[in-house]
Amino acid sequence: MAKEEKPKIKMAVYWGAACGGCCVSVLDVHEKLFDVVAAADLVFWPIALDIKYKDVEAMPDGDIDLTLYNGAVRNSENERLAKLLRQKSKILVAYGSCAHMGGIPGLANFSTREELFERIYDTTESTENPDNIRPQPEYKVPEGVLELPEFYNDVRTLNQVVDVDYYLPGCPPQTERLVEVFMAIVTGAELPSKGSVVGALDKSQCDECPREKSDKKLVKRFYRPFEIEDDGKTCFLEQGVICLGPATRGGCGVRCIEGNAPCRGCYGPPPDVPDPGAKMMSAIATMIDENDPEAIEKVIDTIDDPAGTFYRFSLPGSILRRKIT
Amino acid sequence: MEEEKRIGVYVCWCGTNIAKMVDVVDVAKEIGKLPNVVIAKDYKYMCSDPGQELIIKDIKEHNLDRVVVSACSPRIHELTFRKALQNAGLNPYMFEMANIREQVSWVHTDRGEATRKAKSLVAAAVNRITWHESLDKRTVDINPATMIIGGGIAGISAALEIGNSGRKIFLIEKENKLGGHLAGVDLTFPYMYSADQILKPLIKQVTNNPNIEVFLNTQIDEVFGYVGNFETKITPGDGKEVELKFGNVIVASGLKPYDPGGIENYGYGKLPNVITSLEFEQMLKKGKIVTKEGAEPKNVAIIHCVGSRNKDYHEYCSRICCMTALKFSNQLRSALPDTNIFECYADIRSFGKGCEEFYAQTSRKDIMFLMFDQKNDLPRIRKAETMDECDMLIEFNELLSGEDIEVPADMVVLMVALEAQENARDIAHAVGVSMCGNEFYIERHPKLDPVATTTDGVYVVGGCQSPKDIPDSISQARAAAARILATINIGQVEVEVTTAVVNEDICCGCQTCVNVCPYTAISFDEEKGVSVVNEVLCKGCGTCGSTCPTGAIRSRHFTDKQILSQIEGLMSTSIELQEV
Amino acid sequence: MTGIIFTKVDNGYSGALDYNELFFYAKGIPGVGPVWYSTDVPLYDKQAMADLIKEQQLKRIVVAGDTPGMVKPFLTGAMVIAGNNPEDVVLASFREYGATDNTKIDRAKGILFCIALGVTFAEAALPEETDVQPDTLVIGGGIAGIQASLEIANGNQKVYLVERTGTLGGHMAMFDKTFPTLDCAACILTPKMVEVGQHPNIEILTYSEVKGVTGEPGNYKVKILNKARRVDLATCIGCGICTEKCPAKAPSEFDNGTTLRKAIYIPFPQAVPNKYLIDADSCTYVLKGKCGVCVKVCPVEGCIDLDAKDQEMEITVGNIIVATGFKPFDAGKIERFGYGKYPQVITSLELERLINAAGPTEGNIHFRSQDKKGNWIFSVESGMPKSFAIIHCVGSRDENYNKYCSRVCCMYSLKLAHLIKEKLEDADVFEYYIDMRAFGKGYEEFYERIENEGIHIVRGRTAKIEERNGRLMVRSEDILNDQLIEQEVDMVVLSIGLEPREDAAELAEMLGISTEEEGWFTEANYNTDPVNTFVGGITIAGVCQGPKDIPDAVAQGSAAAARVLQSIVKGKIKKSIKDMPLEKIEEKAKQFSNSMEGKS
Amino acid sequence: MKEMSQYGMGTWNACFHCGNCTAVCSLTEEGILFPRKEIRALQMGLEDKLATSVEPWLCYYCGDCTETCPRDANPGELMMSVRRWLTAKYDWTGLAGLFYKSLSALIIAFVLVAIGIVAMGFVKDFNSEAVMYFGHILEFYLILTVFTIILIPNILRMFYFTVIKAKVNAPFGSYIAAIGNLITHMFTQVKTLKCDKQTVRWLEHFLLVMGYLGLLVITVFLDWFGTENQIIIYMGYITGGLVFVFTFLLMISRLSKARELNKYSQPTDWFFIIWLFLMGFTAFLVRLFIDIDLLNDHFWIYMVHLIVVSQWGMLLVPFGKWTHFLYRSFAVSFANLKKAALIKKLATAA
Amino acid sequence: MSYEPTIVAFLCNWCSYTGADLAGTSRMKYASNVRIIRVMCSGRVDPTFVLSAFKEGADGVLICGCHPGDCHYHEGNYKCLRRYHLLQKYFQQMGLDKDRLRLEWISASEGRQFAELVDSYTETVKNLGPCKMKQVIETLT
Repeated sequence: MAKEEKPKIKMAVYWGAACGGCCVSVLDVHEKLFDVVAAADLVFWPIALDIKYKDVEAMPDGDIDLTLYNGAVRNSENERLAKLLRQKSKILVAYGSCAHMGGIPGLANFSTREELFERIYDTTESTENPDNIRPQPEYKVPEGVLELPEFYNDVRTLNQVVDVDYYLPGCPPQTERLVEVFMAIVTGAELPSKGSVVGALDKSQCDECPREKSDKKLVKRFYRPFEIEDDGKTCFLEQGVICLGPATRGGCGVRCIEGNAPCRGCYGPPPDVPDPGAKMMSAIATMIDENDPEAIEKVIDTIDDPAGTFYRFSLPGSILRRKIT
Repeated sequence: MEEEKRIGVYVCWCGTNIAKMVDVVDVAKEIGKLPNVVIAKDYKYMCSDPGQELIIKDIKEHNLDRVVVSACSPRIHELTFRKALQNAGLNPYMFEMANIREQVSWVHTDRGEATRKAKSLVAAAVNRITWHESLDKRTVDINPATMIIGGGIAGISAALEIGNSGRKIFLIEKENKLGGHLAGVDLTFPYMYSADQILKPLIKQVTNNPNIEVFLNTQIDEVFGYVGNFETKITPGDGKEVELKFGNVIVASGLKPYDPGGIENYGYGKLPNVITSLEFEQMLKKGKIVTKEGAEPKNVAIIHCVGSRNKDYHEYCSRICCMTALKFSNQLRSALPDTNIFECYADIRSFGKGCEEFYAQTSRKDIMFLMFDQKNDLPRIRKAETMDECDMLIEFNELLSGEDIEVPADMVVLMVALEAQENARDIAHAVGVSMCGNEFYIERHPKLDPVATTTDGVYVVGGCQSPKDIPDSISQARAAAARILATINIGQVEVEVTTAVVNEDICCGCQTCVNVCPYTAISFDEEKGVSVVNEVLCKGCGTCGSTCPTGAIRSRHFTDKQILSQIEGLMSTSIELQEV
Repeated sequence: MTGIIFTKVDNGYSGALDYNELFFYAKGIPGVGPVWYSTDVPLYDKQAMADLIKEQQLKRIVVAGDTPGMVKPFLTGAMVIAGNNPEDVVLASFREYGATDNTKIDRAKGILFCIALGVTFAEAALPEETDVQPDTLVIGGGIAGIQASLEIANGNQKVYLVERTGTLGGHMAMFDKTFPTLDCAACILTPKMVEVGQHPNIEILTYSEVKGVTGEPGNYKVKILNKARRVDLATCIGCGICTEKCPAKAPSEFDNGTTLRKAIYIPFPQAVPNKYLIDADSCTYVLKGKCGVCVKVCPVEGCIDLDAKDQEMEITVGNIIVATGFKPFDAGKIERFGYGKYPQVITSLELERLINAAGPTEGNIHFRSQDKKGNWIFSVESGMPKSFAIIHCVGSRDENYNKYCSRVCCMYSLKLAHLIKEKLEDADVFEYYIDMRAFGKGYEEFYERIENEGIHIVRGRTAKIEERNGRLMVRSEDILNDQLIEQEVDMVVLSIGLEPREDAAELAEMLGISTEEEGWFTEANYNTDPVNTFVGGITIAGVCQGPKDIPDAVAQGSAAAARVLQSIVKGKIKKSIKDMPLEKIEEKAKQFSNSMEGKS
Repeated sequence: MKEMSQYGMGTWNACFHCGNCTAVCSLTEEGILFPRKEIRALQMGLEDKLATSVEPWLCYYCGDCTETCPRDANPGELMMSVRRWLTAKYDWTGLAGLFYKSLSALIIAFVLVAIGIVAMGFVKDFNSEAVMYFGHILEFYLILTVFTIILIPNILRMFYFTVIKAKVNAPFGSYIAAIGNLITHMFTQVKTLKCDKQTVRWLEHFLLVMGYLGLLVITVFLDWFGTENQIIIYMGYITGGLVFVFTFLLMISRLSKARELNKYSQPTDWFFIIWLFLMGFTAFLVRLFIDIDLLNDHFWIYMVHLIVVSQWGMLLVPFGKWTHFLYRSFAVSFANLKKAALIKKLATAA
Repeated sequence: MSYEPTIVAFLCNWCSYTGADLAGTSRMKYASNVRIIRVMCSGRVDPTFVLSAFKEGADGVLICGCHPGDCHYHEGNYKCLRRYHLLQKYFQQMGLDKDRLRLEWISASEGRQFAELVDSYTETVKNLGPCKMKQVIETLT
């Protein structure tokens, strides 16, 4: 098929506090990578290309057409790059759950930096650190000063640091969705309004979920997935298993549920929901089939870690953002 | 982008009630600086006619589209001001009230603090009203016909009450004749009127009334629709299906007697001369009180509370048995002047008009009242020996004397409890009323709304709601008739405007909301895969809105946005002002 | 042939009908054979009676009297022995249609005539219809009156609601919680009051009384006295400064005398209308001609007019609903209980106010004590009792006071016991009852619950209360445990019964409706017409017809409204049964009788 | 029940067992509950229970129970009727029952006695001295006979019914104590004082009893009509006067039915009072006539006195209400036995 | 140093808001720290509202509804109760003292109880000290 010749767009991919899965998801386009390369020049992608920060700094502002920023903002380097890329990019996309809502790294907001350091540099079973050495942003050595990015106390989402144009959720995002979005941009289709979530549906998971659902959502106790024998077809909630599907956008192709695991919420909240964890807590609590305070407590005690369960991917992006001390 | 919003804010002095504790002038001045606020004024009495006039004038002059009044409790004057807005041509829901009297000036003592709080409340109201939207009152046309389920005395009374005003009635009876239990009764307590003479003319009136259509041998399967517009299909005895359309439903399906066979102590079914109160009533009607052997009984024992007031059977009191039993004693005394009559009771509950007096009279008629322990120690009836000169003996511990006694009896009348009809659950399901544990229908409010149900347009009257005597049943039947006549008279019924609404583009069909609704207003549309709120049934409590995990349900006039911005307004101002 | 037997069984419902006159009238009714007094026939020997029936060839017997049903079973038996149909013993009950005294002898004759001809009185004595004025008057602003008013007003019809006191609410507003659900009375009542207050179709006339009624069914002219409130309803802003400054005090009616209120006052915070009023009997200005502090402090010019006079107004209505309620039994009448003598003997209504969070003691139970001026009131300053006796049936079920059962006391006593326990967990509560009348929906279950709450429920009427060791000794027999109990308690609660209001007879006279012996208004038919009267367009609802609990009173309020709405929807109203001339009834009865024969 | 209605006016069926009567009574105490239990026993026909109960005797008929009865069931009158029935029950001759139930039997007996006395007078030629001597002896023996043949056996029967048959198991010591309070109660009936507002009535009753006993002693043992001893003569006047004045007052109050207890009086009650009055009055007149020397001319007055005394002694004392005086006093003792038994029972139970 | 906490209160329209009005009409005095938001039913109180209040700087949140069994809408208050308990557990994990959130039943006649509740709860929150949530959120690094 002959393609209209269009100037290639400039594209960057960066990872902040991330696991790398998002970058892999970009690679997962497989043979479509050729289409991508045909349409775009990758001007920055630390995981794949040897382009230095200073090269980016040298670019004129707004030179990059599209930047996919994945990962949360955990340290000064993340923050610096987020700001830098914002400056250099026309469109900045928060790519993946971490950039979107904090993601799994965001769970660190249940702890302070000190607690994290203590765990990592002291109390882990395999650590020997009798001198209580901690990473320092600057360390003088005879050769000069060694620098390390500063590890922040909090994990932040991308939009808590810079202005974000679009959000492409998922842990990682579905590759097809990425391609769709990418194609929309390169073909110059009309883009959605700024701040939109792209590459996901407005409707929640349940809309796509193949499991049988009814209105009988009354729960006498909650189970973790391994505690019950899943019948493979009934709605998880009706079986007492907490599934964040109703408060999570569709678009992932119900991957977890197809694998008989309840949804954990990586695709983030549907429109108009500022805090999916709060909505889900509300819905889940309403399902408790008890009216007596003590009985209610008992049911709730079967939810091991509510904050971790309801905010697995969204703690930094939630209303309260982090634990306070 | 967002359209411009033009808010007018009015701060009331309420004489000195507010002004004494709140610097109303300052409040108005500060609030006037907020975005979207076009004017902010203070006035002595906002609720007074000149106060309302002021608002109306400003709306027109300044082209206001939203109004905030900061004065007393909205419970007192919200309606007043909404009307004023309406008069000025604004939608009444473009109004918000900040309560700075009941919740500020009357309860606080520091003027500075009170003023600060007042500001934050008004700021919150201004924030909130930014998100208000016009809501239109909705009405539903009422079909003037009424369906009544049950042709007993309650159903008949309701039918006549409405039918006599010239409105259509469909009276559905499952048996082959009207009259219900009253048709089997000889005399009524406490004045011993003839039940026949009461009932027959009423039935005649029903059958002669051209507005009342009676369907005998008919059951109700399913009723569709909502208040004002119900419909159902019935198949009367002749087998031809009929479709009925009606605006209201009265359920008067009555009760059925308890089967005492389940109480071993009483030997009903085994001892031939142990009979139920209904069987005895038949004897009275026929004028022949005889044992199975054909002789007039020398000793008759009447046992109260059979199946009532006992955890093993029904815990509730059946309300009419005491009086019926006393009536039986009187009838027996008349029919068989020399017979020994024993009333075995637990408490005599002769509470109605003329009833205690009836009890007093009865007790003077040489009738032996014996008390037993209904909750723990029921009497036991056994066949007597030949030497006992009676058919049966009833053993129990008599509580008033403390003696263990044996009461001779040739006939034992069991005052059986009244319980829900067998098809009570089906009817409940068909018309959408709830049942309590005893399968009696639940009224909307046990005190202030004893005949309406949580389903608008559906009423429950008479025994099906709990056991009752004739006058109480009739009062209830007429109470339901009143409600229906009122709605028919208006022809329309207003439905709640501040209802919940589902955004079908968002709703994912998880159905979490469906059961949350106490009014069954939410149903699941299988085809679209979304929940649907029936706005006629919705009462606007908003519980579904806070339950919906997808944010698809919006509680009109109490939306997330409105409340969240209200919170924001409340807090931002308070903090700013605290720093001052 | 039809025979008539007049019963003179003395039921205690003695009527002063002239039976002799009826006896002779009966003889003249067509188709009637022998007429007897019951004393003339063998009423204790069925066989002899049967023989007499056969001998006289009677096919039908009419038993006539006040409550002739009392002898019906005997006669039915005799009829069966004589080989006749048991259904042919029919009753001509004078009481059933209100012919209880000789002024209504024509009605009694009518009843006799109809029944003898096999026609029911109700169908023959069906009055003609006439046009009806659409407006309705409701007398009494308690829960029954409120309910009736709302029903009608919601049917888009105008209602005048006349209330004697300064606010709507009636007795229910005084209660704390309501049995058996324990929801608070104010929570459920005040919204209704507000609804009435704001209803465009309801005109509330508080502090007003009905002074005269003329006209006829469908078109009554009612004279209403608006007592001088001395505070202008239109301009009073309810600020309360007047009350603050008013120097005069009197016992609070709303708090049932448990505390004092000022001479200018609002009956209670949620009163409707929420406006002040001046009690002329305690106002210094009215009594002594000088004071006027309230006028000086009132922020609204001209709002208070201390010299205001009572005014009269006249309205025209088509229907009148009477919902005047009751008055509580005066516990002082029973000397043995020492009410009025021992300060800690209180009435149930007083306790109701004490327990109410908005009451004089903010919802806590305190002893009655004397304030500085010597008034006996309840205040938070005095101590709290630890043990209570609740005595049922005070003034009820008693030949010496009221014979009838007041229907609500058992349940409210159980409720009070529960509420005491709720307030004072360690309190000992003793209930003394005769029969526990827990008959309504959920009532028995409530009783069961209370029994399990550690409340001592004793079957035995308390006979006397005496002071002993500075406490109150309550003497009762515990019948079920064969004991005599001399229980010493700190406080005794008398569960007082309900009585007709003092002015019930006067009102009945004005409206032309009948009352029972005790003074309750009489309904048109005990069974089938519980809210109508013999006067067209006048219905009765709530406790004024006889004691009842809230749901029953509410149901009656609505039921009364039904008849009003029916007439308005139809545009026609039935005239009074009471005014039906005998000839007319006879004529109608003959017509019906003939048409029936024609059919059969 | 039907039988009982012959001993008094009963509406006891109306009783709905509220327990008011028992609780209002000032004489009830733990273990001694009446009159509701008596009503119940009666309603249910528990004759044995009634016959063995001592409680009816403990009632002094103050009338509180009847006055306050919510059902107008008249428990006070029931207690009175039960006492009459018990009197008949204790009486081995059966005459007491006959007289209660049949007014004509009573009148016939009265007439027979009167005829007997007149006949005796006739035999003695109406010689005043002979007749008076005979009268004196008669009185003496009458008392002796009535006591030994009728009253003592009857009291033993009462003891049998109320203590032995009722299986009262009292400790021995309490028997001795019981005798003590028997004496006090017999003369003072001090228990009445426990009744509310009964002081006046008790005083009346006490003076009457004192007058009656005094008159008895003075006429029978001190030979009032024969003596010259001025003290005895004056004492006689006083006691005689006491008797007829107070009986007269009693009669007036009965007629005016002022007090609750007097609302329902049986014929035997009237005989009792009238004869007591007559006895005092005629005795008074006889001595007066002796003192003013009129007796010989008006000897009939003595005859009348003798007839009255004989009827009193032969009929009213052994078979009439007089016995209440005796039974009641014993009842107090027996009741104490019961109480002692109860305490013992409770003690052993504990 | 004394600080004045800010408390956001959510009151149901039928019982608690009326009860608060009654406290007003009865001129009962209570701490001015409370700011009332009216909802139709305590069942309308979304956890989002509660969290937002803290985000906006509230030091405590009070929810009041009808007593159990008295709910104008039958069971809304039970729904609220269930959410309250779950929120409490969440709060503990978020380092918020459980006393920062309080649920109480106030009937329409309990004006006095409402006033007392406000006073005692204000005292409780005062003792907890200022809630750092807003500050923390605004200064995340």
